[in-house]
Amino acid sequence: MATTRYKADLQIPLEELGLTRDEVLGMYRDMLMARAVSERLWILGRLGKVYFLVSCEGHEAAQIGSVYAMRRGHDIFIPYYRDLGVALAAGSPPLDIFLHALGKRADPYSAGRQLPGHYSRRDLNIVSGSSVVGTQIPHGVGTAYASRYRGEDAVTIVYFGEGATSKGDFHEALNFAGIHRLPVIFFCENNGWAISVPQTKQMVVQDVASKADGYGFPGLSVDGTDVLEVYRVTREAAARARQGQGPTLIEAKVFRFSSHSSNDDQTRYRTPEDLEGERAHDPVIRFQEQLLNSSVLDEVEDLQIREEVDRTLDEAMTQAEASPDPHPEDASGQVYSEG
Amino acid sequence: MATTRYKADLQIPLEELGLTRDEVLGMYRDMLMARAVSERLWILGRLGKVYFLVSCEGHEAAQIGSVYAMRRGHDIFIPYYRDLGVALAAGSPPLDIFLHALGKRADPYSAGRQLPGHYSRRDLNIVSGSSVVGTQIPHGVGTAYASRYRGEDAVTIVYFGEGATSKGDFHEALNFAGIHRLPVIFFCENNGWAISVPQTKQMVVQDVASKADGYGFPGLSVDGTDVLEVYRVTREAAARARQGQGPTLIEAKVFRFSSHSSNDDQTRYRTPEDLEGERAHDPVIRFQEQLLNSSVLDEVEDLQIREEVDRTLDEAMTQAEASPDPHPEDASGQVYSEG
Amino acid sequence: MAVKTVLEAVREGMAEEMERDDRVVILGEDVGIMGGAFRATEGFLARFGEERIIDMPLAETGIVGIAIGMAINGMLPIAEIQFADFIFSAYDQIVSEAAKFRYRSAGAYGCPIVVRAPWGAGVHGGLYHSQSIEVQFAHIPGLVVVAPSTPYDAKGLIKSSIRSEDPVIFLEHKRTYRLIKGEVPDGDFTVPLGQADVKREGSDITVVAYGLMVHYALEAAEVLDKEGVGVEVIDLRTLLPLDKETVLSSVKKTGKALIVYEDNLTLGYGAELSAILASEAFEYLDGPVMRVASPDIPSMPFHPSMEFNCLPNPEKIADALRTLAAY
Amino acid sequence: MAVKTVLEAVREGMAEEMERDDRVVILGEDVGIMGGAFRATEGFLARFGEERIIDMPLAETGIVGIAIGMAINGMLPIAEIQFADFIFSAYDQIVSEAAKFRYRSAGAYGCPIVVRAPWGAGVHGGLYHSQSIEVQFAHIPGLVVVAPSTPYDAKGLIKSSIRSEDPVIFLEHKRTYRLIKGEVPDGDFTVPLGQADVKREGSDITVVAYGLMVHYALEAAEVLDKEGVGVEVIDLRTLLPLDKETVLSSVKKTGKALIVYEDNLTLGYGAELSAILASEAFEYLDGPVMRVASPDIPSMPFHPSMEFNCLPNPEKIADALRTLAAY
Ligand SMILES: Cc1ncc(C[n+]2csc(CCOP(=O)(O)OP(=O)(O)O)c2C)c(N)n1
Ligand SMILES: Cc1ncc(C[n+]2csc(CCOP(=O)(O)OP(=O)(O)O)c2C)c(N)n1
Ligand SMILES: [Mg+2]
Ligand SMILES: [Mg+2]
Repeated sequence: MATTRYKADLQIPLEELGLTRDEVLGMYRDMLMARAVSERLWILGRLGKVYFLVSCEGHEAAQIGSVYAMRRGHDIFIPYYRDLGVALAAGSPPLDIFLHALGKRADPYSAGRQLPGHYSRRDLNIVSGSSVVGTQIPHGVGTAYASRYRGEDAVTIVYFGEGATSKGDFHEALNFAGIHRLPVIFFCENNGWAISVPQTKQMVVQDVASKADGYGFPGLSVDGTDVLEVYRVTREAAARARQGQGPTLIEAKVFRFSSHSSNDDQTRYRTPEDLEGERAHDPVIRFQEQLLNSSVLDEVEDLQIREEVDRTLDEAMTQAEASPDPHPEDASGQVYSEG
Repeated sequence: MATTRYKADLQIPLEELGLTRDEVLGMYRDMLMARAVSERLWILGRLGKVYFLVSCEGHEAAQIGSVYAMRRGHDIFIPYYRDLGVALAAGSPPLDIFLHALGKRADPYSAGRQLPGHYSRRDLNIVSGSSVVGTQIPHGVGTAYASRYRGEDAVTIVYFGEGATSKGDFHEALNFAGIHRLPVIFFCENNGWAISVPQTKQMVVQDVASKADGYGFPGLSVDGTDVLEVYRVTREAAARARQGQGPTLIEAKVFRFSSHSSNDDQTRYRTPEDLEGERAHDPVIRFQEQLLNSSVLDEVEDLQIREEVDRTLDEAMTQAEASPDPHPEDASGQVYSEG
Repeated sequence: MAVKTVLEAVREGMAEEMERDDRVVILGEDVGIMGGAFRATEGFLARFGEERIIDMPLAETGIVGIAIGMAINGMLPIAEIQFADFIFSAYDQIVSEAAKFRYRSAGAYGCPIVVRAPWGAGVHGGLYHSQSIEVQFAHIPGLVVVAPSTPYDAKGLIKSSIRSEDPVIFLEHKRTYRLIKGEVPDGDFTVPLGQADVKREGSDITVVAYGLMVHYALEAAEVLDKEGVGVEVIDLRTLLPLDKETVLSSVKKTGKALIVYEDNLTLGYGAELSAILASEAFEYLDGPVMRVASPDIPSMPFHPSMEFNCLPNPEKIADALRTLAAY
Repeated sequence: MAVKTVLEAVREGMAEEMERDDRVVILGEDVGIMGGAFRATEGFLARFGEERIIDMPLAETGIVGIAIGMAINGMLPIAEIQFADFIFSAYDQIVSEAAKFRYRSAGAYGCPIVVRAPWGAGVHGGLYHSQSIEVQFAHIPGLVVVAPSTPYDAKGLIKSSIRSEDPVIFLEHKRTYRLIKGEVPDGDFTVPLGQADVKREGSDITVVAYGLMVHYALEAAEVLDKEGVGVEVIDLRTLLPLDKETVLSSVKKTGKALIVYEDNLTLGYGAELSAILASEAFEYLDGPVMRVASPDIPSMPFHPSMEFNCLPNPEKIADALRTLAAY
């Protein structure tokens, strides 16, 4: 914390951003929380208690900044497997995530049926997803259609990685959304990798944002490690959507700090320099420095927040671990609406 | 023929185009032939002899100009159902088309198995297609990969309508072709309609050509009623491809003179003015005038060519109609390589 | 009551549901001004407006995927696939998404879409306008698969399908669209999902069929009747969930079963029926469980001489019935 | 001869074919530097180069569609689908295109692709990393569907598949990858497509299985052996075309049949086997044709307690065998 890397951010223009200090600190706490939940999942993974995990480390600013730009409880969130931070910020507490990661009976997302990383809470407008990359993108177009059809001003935000932009689902969804100017935000978390496949083998263009051109609506690239910038851009897109001005494709350039998942080892395909280099772009540290440097936060408060996060997670983990496993016969049921 | 509408075309710069007079007259003959075959198919349709047809009327310049720009017998043609003119120009004589339209045993495309409009001759590098819109586009990427892999300089040209550009197959194919800079031409015959769905409900962009931007290679719009312009643009794309400079998306703006197919009635969804207006863009008349005005052709020769076309078709039709139907048991066989 | 075609019945059923519930919308290629390739939505655009009758870009993954999104946000979309043969590019959305939403969210999210698809052969449609696609869906728990054969059932079942909270694949046999006519009540009535219908009673042999084949089976049953053999014809109507009881109790009565379907034989729908009978009615069987189906070729060839050679017909069914009767 | 795993056998078979014939290339997600999600192509990039080991964008329609294009232009591509569960977005290309090329062109164009897909449950993969996908392909004439259970068969069959002029869906059970070891000759040998293998002889009951279930069936057979019941275990190896003769002659000998598969019961692969037996071996059957399969739920739930409750296992198989033996 000795050097201040982000001088340009010295002042946080709360008013201009339309954010209160509490909200900004909420973002910070959620980023810390997302990071800490991820870290604890790795530990549970190594202990053999969690079979599988996909971490959000490096993506926190993109995930949490974008959620804060939406009207939580009103707008619709369609996350993908990496969106632990989206789930948290949209209102799903860490306990949910632990219950889910442990496959517990009380897992509110899927009752232990889905592989960890599949966030879903109907009461929070977080939509259930599959593990199939890209299939959720047309869903977001449909939910947006339905909101507008009923005359509601809810906006849908649907998340995916840059790998998902190669799929036909992406193309078909964006095409329709553009034609009908639907209230939907396509939010791409571009970390440059689809497991081991680098962006250069995934697409020719430099910016995923430029793909919006073919669909007739704006595409914006944003530094996905800058939570306030992500917030600003997403809020504008949401406002446009709410005013009937149609979709936006937002590309948040982020870094994938960990391997793709707990089954992967990225040192097999990434150079040590590459891996080392990206640590300089830690969105959590960046925001911390920004908050401290701009005096929105002081070091004592910072510590308090961190301790609170830790306490919350200690409790949540204990509670989750003590929670009962599914019964074998829980495998049946909920195949159809009746029975 | 009294008024000359295309004054700008008064001279045909044969040398600049790299075309001989014979080739230009070949194009003209093939355009007349394509039109005349279509017209006869409609007659056979009304007589109940042909169950189904998709006509190429209005698309002739795009189809035939593009084929002449390729090295026939060497390059690879992947047509779609509207490409009667592509099949003809690529070397499949009218007899083939009649045999196919009548579902005869001797149908060289499919032995009476496919619905009319499915051109395929392996000896001419015309690749068999399905009726599923868009699926052929990735095939063209694969054939191009194979040609380059073997160090051959064959170029693939794959055809489709503007409706097909909405499909995931289009997106996935162009994306890969761009990444690998493959020797393939994506040739879109944009007639503004996908059955009854107008372009405005199919996409936001004005030009299909602009969709190439997202894939990192050139997209060109060309007046698809101008056979020589189509020829020129396609030849340049083929040259680029052969030199390792990668794919091109060509959009030929054309008109669909007839209903989508023999099962359709476009007066249900198009205005009389619209239908009337497009007749002014007849590519066959346009080329005829151009040839006459530039004195590449005189009226006597023109008549000779037309008579020759008629004679050829009279013969082909008679021969095709006399050709035996498939046997019931021809339905089996050729499911697997053995048997 | 008026006599209507299957097509009219489907159209009427949809129109009534759209009047009744504005959550119902229709999306598909050419469903608007053109009224659909088969005219199932004729007049709907003028009646219900562009917001509810949506002409879609040519993209089946999108059509179904967007319908799914609508459904999970409170609407009751009907996605029309222009020909069943083109449903396969939407297969992932149907199987990975629609079918699994409820189960994977432990009941939180349902996915009440209806996917309508005109299927079947006998119209010289060639390889890609003739296919039977039912097993690819009837194998998938979470889906409901419906295949009516009569105008009455078509109207009653499309209404039940639209009202259902589960994803329904609604298969309309295109050869029956205008060919099959029958009495259909005006106004509201439903036929429950998941119930087979005994279309003809008989004591010697049970024939199980659906779609066009029901009519061929009934024709064959008439012929056999004259030969002194009593044939019971069961119209499954819903293929998933299967009404096993109706089939089992009929076969337990007759002791003999013939299953007729126009899909290719191997792993066609009749395979499951045979399997159920071979395991659950084994002691009642007085003869082999027979199947009449199309041969194992990739799809129907275009030329009628070949097509009709492949399709089951009343003669082939009657022959199989004679074999069973003589057993 | 050395002892190898199923995974090593597949890898070795592919490597040998790539050495033998430079028309063979591999395309898929992460097949390059990473060597594939399961390491089936480990070391291949260095050995065969970027032109032959192609890391694909995340797009299964494209992967299979482009492989088809390569195949019709003289290559022998192997398309790797990272998990079988993700094959459905390529379903249209496989079923509408690969399977129908030869038939629709009356033999002019073949489509010699191999689509490899790791399938099956038992690895806590949850809904989308556990599925059985065989029937969706085994129903389609024009395709060859292969599902080996042992390292020997895996190597011999992958080689035959690559050399085949027909499109092959090659299903590798991911639970067997490292679990199942066995003797595999170094160097060239093939196992013919379309031939089942009697993995164990017995005279009282026939069990038909494939993939992981073969091993469970063999375990159950050992148990029954101790109880005095002779169980014959047939490993189908190829699901389409089916080796009907081997199955029929075994069941004609034993008079009793149990079919085991881990897919959900309804319209699973065993349905067709039951149907064939119920029609073609009816007179030889001394008991009902039984099936042990997973329940009709959309896919395997994640938590092991639920997953293991759903999957067939040696105990469930032994129980069914006892029922049949007592019949
Ligand atoms: C259709 C499909 N194909 C393949 C996979 C296997 N897979 C899971 S994640 C992934 C990479 C996704 O990359 P990206 O979209 O960039 O998201 P990221 O993981 O980088 O956040 C792949 C190939 C899948 N889940 N679904
Ligand atoms: C995947 C698929 N969906 C729907 C259809 C039905 N269909 C046949 S042609 C057509 C319109 C195609 O329009 P376009 O691509 O513009 O080509 P055009 O006929 O105008 O030349 C449609 C919807 C089909 N054949 N395939
Ligand atoms: Mg990524
Ligand atoms: Mg068009």
